[in-house]
Amino acid sequence: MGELKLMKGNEAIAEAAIREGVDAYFGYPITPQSEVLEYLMAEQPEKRTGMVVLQAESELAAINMVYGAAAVGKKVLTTSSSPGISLYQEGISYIAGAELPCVIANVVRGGPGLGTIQPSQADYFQTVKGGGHGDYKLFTLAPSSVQEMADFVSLGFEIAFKYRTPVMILSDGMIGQMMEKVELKEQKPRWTDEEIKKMHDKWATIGKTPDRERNIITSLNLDSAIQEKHNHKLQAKFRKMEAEEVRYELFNTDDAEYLMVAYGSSARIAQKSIALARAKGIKVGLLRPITLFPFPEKPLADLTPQLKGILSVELSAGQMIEDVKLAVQCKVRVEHYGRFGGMIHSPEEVLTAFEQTFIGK
Amino acid sequence: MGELKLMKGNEAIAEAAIREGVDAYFGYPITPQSEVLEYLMAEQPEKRTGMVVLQAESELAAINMVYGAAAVGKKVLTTSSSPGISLYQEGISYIAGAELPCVIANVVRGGPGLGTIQPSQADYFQTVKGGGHGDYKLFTLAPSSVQEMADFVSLGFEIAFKYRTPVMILSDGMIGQMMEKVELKEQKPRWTDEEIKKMHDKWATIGKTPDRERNIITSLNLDSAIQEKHNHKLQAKFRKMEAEEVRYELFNTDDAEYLMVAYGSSARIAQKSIALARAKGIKVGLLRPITLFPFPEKPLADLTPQLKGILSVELSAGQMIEDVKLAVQCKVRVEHYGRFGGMIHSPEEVLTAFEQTFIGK
Amino acid sequence: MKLQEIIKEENLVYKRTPLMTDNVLSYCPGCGHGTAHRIVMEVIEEMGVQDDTIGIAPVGCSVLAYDFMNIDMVQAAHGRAPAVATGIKRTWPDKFVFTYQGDGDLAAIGTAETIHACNRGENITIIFINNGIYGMTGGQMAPTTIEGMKTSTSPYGRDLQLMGNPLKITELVAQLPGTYFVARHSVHNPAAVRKTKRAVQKAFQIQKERKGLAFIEIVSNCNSGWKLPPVKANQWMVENMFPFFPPGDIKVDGELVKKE
Amino acid sequence: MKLQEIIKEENLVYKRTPLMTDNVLSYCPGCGHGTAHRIVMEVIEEMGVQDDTIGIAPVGCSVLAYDFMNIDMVQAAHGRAPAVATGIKRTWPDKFVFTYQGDGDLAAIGTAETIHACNRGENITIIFINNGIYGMTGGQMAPTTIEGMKTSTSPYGRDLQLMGNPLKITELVAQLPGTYFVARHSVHNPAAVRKTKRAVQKAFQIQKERKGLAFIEIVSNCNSGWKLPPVKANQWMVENMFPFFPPGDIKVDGELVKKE
Amino acid sequence: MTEEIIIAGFGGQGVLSMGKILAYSGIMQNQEVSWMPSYGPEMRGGTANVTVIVSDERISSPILNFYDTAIILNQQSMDKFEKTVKPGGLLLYDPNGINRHPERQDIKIYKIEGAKLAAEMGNTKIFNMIVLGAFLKLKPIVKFENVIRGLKESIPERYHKLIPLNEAALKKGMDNPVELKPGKN
Amino acid sequence: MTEEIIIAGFGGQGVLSMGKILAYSGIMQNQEVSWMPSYGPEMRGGTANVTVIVSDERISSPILNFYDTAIILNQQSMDKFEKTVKPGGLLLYDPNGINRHPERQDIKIYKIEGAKLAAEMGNTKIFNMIVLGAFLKLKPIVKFENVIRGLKESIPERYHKLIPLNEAALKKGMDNPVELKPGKN
Amino acid sequence: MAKVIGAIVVDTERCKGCEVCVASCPMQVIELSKEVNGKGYHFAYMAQPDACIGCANCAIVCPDGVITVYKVNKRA
Amino acid sequence: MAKVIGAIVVDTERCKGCEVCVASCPMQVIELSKEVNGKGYHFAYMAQPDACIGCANCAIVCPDGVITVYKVNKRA
Ligand SMILES: Cc1ncc(C[n+]2csc(CCOP(=O)(O)OP(=O)(O)O)c2C)c(N)n1
Ligand SMILES: Cc1ncc(C[n+]2csc(CCOP(=O)(O)OP(=O)(O)O)c2C)c(N)n1
Ligand code: SF4
Ligand code: SF4
Ligand code: SF4
Ligand code: SF4
Repeated sequence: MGELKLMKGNEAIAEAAIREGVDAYFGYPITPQSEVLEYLMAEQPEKRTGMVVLQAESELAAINMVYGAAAVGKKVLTTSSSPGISLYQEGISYIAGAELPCVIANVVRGGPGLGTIQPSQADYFQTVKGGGHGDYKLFTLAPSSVQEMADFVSLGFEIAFKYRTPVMILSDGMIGQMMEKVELKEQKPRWTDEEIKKMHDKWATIGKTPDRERNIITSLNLDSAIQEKHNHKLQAKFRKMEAEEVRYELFNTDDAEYLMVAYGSSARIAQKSIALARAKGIKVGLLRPITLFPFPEKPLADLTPQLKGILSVELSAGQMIEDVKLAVQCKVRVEHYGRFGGMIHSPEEVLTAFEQTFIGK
Repeated sequence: MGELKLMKGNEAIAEAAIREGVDAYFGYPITPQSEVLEYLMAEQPEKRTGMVVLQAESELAAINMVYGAAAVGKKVLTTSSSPGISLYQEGISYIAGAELPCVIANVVRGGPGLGTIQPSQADYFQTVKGGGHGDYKLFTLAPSSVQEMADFVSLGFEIAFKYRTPVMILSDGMIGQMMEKVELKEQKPRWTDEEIKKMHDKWATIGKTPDRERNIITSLNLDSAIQEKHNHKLQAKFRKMEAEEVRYELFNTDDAEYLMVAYGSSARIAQKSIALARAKGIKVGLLRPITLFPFPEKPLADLTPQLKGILSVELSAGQMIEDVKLAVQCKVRVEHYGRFGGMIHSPEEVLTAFEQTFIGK
Repeated sequence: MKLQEIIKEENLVYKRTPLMTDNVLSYCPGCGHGTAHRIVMEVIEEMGVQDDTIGIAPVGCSVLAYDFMNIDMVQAAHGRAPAVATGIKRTWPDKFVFTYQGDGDLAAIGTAETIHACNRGENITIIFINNGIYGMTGGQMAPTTIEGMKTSTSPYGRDLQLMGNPLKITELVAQLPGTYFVARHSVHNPAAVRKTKRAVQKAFQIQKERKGLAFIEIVSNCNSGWKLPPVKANQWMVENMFPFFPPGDIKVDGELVKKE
Repeated sequence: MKLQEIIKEENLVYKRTPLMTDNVLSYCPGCGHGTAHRIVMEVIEEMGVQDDTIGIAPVGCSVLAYDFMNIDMVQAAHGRAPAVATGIKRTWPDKFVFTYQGDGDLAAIGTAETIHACNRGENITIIFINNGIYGMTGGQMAPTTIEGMKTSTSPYGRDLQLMGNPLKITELVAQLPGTYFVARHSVHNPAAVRKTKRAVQKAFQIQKERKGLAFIEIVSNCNSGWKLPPVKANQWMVENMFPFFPPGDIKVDGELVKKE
Repeated sequence: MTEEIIIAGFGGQGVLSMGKILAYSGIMQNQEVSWMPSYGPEMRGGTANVTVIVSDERISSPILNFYDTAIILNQQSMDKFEKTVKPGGLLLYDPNGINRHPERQDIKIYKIEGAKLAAEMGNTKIFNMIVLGAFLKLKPIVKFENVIRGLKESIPERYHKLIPLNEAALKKGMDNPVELKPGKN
Repeated sequence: MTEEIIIAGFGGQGVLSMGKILAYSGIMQNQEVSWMPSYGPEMRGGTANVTVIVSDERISSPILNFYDTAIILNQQSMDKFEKTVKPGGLLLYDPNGINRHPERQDIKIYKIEGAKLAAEMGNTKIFNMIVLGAFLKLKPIVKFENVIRGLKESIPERYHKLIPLNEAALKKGMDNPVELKPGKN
Repeated sequence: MAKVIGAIVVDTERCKGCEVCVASCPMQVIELSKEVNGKGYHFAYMAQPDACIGCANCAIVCPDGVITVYKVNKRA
Repeated sequence: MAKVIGAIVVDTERCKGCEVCVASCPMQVIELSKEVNGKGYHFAYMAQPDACIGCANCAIVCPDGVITVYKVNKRA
């Protein structure tokens, strides 16, 4: 068993990044995620592993530094929160278009605009439908514990490099700010320049040696026919993710007559609601999507025959519910419940909403 | 009848803006919409109506200039294209959060990233699901002719001020670059400062006079309870738009057994496909959403009983299809067809795709 | 003479301007933001232009400036206040428009908007609070954090090699043809407050006369971020920040002040 | 002497460097971008560092620089090349990294990234092509468009009152402690080309010696945007742009060059 | 009546403005029109083409794969657009710079020596008006007077003195289209 | 075993670190823990609170409306959290600065004179350890030795010399909780 | 001979006890009170009321603007 | 006495006829051809081949890099 620590979600991302052998972090402070950069700076990762950590002058600079480091085959991480992530959108579209691997975490706060700094899940649409322009999909992992904040750094890079794609860790102020026990992995060595050359010389712009053609990182194709082809290639990747990378978790679904669907912080709360419901004899289960794109459509569809109703529980005015509806194809009634704008529903509130919606009191 | 002109869609927006009595335009060049700024500069609107036209140093500056001018009750317009619109996202979220009226046009090009400069409809998700952070909806008008490019400037401002909301005109390179006959409205006078004071003194930050409390334009509420309330207010507005502002057009639907759903440039192409199909005796009609948010859910649902299949025709890998599916609630099969990445499907291609999908050849 | 005899309306010599609201300032004890707010409001009151003034609050500790300044105010996205001000001033040229911004806001994320508004010579006033740190978010390094200074993101002191140089944005904007008056002051003692006020008066006068952009930097403490008691923080500021950010006029009447 | 006798391998004195690909340049006839490309590639060839050099192409006419420069290249979002370069250089410090940017890219939308990369003193080389216009998008006004100059968005000439002042970004970055060498040159005649090449050589040498950032502005024509034939465009440039953008060294060895 | 036309050639040949004048002429006689150019950097020194539709009814797609008429002014465009003429349609081309003449048997093919005639008239800029004239002779979809009115609308006031010259060019074009019989060219 | 605790007071009272030590103690004996603070600018000079859960099982919601134990250190928190203690639960508070004492009849109420005792011990910083000691006396959910181990984990090495003092404070706290009988305070 | 006599009034509930006024008073008039106000701050007060010359230095540096200043010109 | 003799080879298909070389040649060697190349450009050629001194001025200013220069040092 690895080292056990009590850590904030934000700190866990930072420590996990060092141990994952991440090469670079670029970011700009914003609540509720500034601890990532602060932790990294305090740890002096340039001494621990040689990792580069730089506070950028803005989110625009940060995401484009990420683009640069990713273009040269490095493992690069950035984190921000909602308004900052909006500023990342052009960059994310470029990274997706140019097929670069990187991991981005959004520690979501309430919006729109400057909003509040309290937890929220209102950036679901922005994340999974495409906050940037053009046809792309953002592979999205939704941690619901500090342990997953740490674990998804490694998983994120695995997927990012497997598909040469940006990966989003969609968290929120609750997961970022809470402390839990976290088991940390052993330190992985950072890739050496030679290893990077071996693995990524086919595409990374690490210097054109005589034995190969020059590499070009770009998302531009003035010829639309080529751009369409490129888009088809991207779409094929997204279909592959849908086929192979869906991740989710089930709780109490075996005998469930009702289902809650909730991710991240909301899944934690819903789980408690389910315990309260079960105590009352109500047979309700939980499906927790771990990947938001690709969304666990099939597992959800598979559960529908046994269900009388589904409650999509989100800290938003109702966003994921659309994907839930699309997945269950009208075979069961789907409703939404959630507080938003930085408010957090309690397990009791969720239960009450559930009962009012489906049991009728 | 107003003055008839042959104009590009981009020019039509610009000329319509002058005639609408728009107070200010801020923008940054980007193909395929730079003609808007160019036309305005050539027309010297500061002389024609006193309209302010400024080439900003960037899209970030432009959208925030818009925010400023909107905050003081002025009619303000901006236009850009996909990468630039991604850079607008933080600003749009602020404008929505602070409840400011303005009109934004996106003359979409193929993405993701730098992409191509050819027409595309791949920014549908970004526009209607929320490219920025937080729970907000962007009222979206989809012109399918140069005439509508002009008309939607006025309609856009009407809605923008009615709801104090940003309005998006979601166009593309085809509508922006093509010339058609356009009937221009009479010149409206710009609002005088006194008129603005009369109409908007309740909220606009035009100087705190002794007879009222100071006005504040902000999207910040550090207290989440207040922020949630504010979000409820916004949601109520969006629900009202859904109830009252849906716009769409039907072609050949009376006897239709099949339906194409297409907006903007794609609707023009689909209409031709339908003519070709009708010539072959196939009973297919077209529903053209004019508002994308609010999406014409009910009209679509109302049509479903008579239908055997729906083809969502979009210049994208398939985005609006999700809203079509949600609207028809599994009562009829819905499929997607579209070229993308800057490629444009021909009427014949659409017809072939339709036949292959639903007729089976 | 008894206190009651002195404390009478007719003997009043100083009182908080009514252009400051009654809301308790959200700033930490001893933070210069409050003083800077008051100076700006006093100038506006004295000029009698409160009905014609629109302020722009930034993102930063002073994001809530609109809770304290009793005038119409707009809260701008982080760094974009000069663009917001441009949007307002260009469409209501006869209003007084000022931005009030911190160093992170103005000199990091907002660099482009700052430089270009200054270069265009927008006829606005920029009040720039340089406290060498990001106060609002908990004390991270700012573009103006001086060498060796400890912050939560430079916990061992700013290392120029790793983190780059501090930025003298004020000297930079003074180089631009669009700025008409550029000065640096502070609010840590009465003399400094008086000088700052004169500068702010001048700045608004310039705006009135449509001469161009006036830019006032106010070097201030962030005692919470610096982890010093307020009075010590002011001392530290004088000893450590002033050598790098020397107070005084930098550009007057559109001309750079010659350094001898 | 017959031509055939002269045109022989052993008599070769000048030939396009193999670091330029065989692709036909997408630039308009007479556009300086091609010459500037070639100079950079010649320097890299002569230093023998093609295997260790990564170039960043901007958004602008030279967006396709990667089609012409036979080295590994990254195409950056509009204005963000210095940030992209920072991401690369910080993680591969022993590579040569340069950006190649137009005036819209570097001095308008990219102002913040330019200023901060320069201020941090990233050990990179910035090649800045100042043609006073946005070429790629069809000739709109740039931050460097001089007073009175006509562009598609200043069709009656740049009006400083309405549109703001042209920006001397090069003089500005020279003020920053992070820049080590800053110079302005051109490529309109053989002497200018030779000077520019020497400056580019120096810039890469500085990068090799890890002394800081080198910034070379190349004033160039955009004959299409200016609507002049190439040779006339170069003349116009000398007569009209040079007075405002005078060629020469601006900062050498980290010290501003004194103007007499 | 609906006439769907592609006009294709080099950037400098006045392709776009020819289309614009045609479209404006349609407006002058109360028809619906659309004008859809190719755009973007590929225009820089490269080819230019524009799809013009003139119709009595509301126009659906402004982008087409097949045309009633193709007006072709360089070889590249010939290669690209000969095949897009609808059976029974019209292909009009200027043989100057064409090295592979059209071969289709199921369409009408005419040539107009626009470049040559323009040179003869001493002004290469009116080339496009000669070609337009030839087209209008073959398909008089708009009245001559409306073309002149369209011309006036589409060019700035300060160039109106050139209208007589353009009128002459149109007429020159109307007099000179030459039909090519299948198999004989 | 699952214990759900809210600790609430002023920013400077060591609320967050008390919670952290408690959580670490749970980890030391292989339990699941969660620690969820209020955060943001309202902390600046204002109140601070933290929800700590220690459990043998995986913890679901780290945010709760009702608690097994409320540890309350100022009046605002009393107003806010007294009502959130589950029936039969525990309310522990420091009476210093409290002007309205708890009134519930259905819970156990104890007070601990943390501030006073800390002053007596000559170090106001150990205030929170005294309160923690009192809590652990009332609910020994973690073993004393694990609290000490938790303490070691949660404070930097250079402060380890202070552990004996903290240990003493914990013990002082354990000796001093005073039960309040309903109706008598 | 004219003797200036001044006095200040501190809005004690709004005072945050930052001591900036204390450091700025040329006559050492002001000290922080031993008691705290409702927010727990030791507020400023005139410890040496007689010494006050009504110069308003304290008031203009007070970040929270809680000091009001009065002054009488007393002719001997 | 040494006489320098030079010559240039223009890649006529790549030449865009911009005339920058023409303006840069100290010996007025170069002119634009009457014919056009495949792209329709009047390309550069040595109109006065004897005058060329092989200084490479033309080549280094040519934006398209289409000129190759040769030079012989002929000893009398
Ligand atoms: C786009 C965006 N990025 C980051 C933030 C987070 N943020 C809030 S305030 C601030 C910095 C404030 O520092 P400064 O401008 O120096 O003002 P101070 O608080 O010191 O007065 C930051 C980074 C934000 N709200 N929005
Ligand atoms: C975010 C964004 N905004 C705008 C554009 C459109 N755009 C492309 S190139 C360009 C300006 C190019 O001008 P410059 O940098 O001067 O280079 P030049 O073409 O003159 O060489 C602009 C505005 C874009 N691609 N992306
Ligand atoms: S448009 Fe201007 S900058 Fe671009 S290639 Fe042509 S001449 Fe060069
Ligand atoms: S300066 Fe103001 S807030 Fe500070 S101690 Fe004095 S009176 Fe109180
Ligand atoms: S008015 Fe002057 S003398 Fe009186 S307390 Fe204030 S600073 Fe001291
Ligand atoms: S090499 Fe020199 S002399 Fe010869 S053609 Fe070129 S420029 Fe003229």
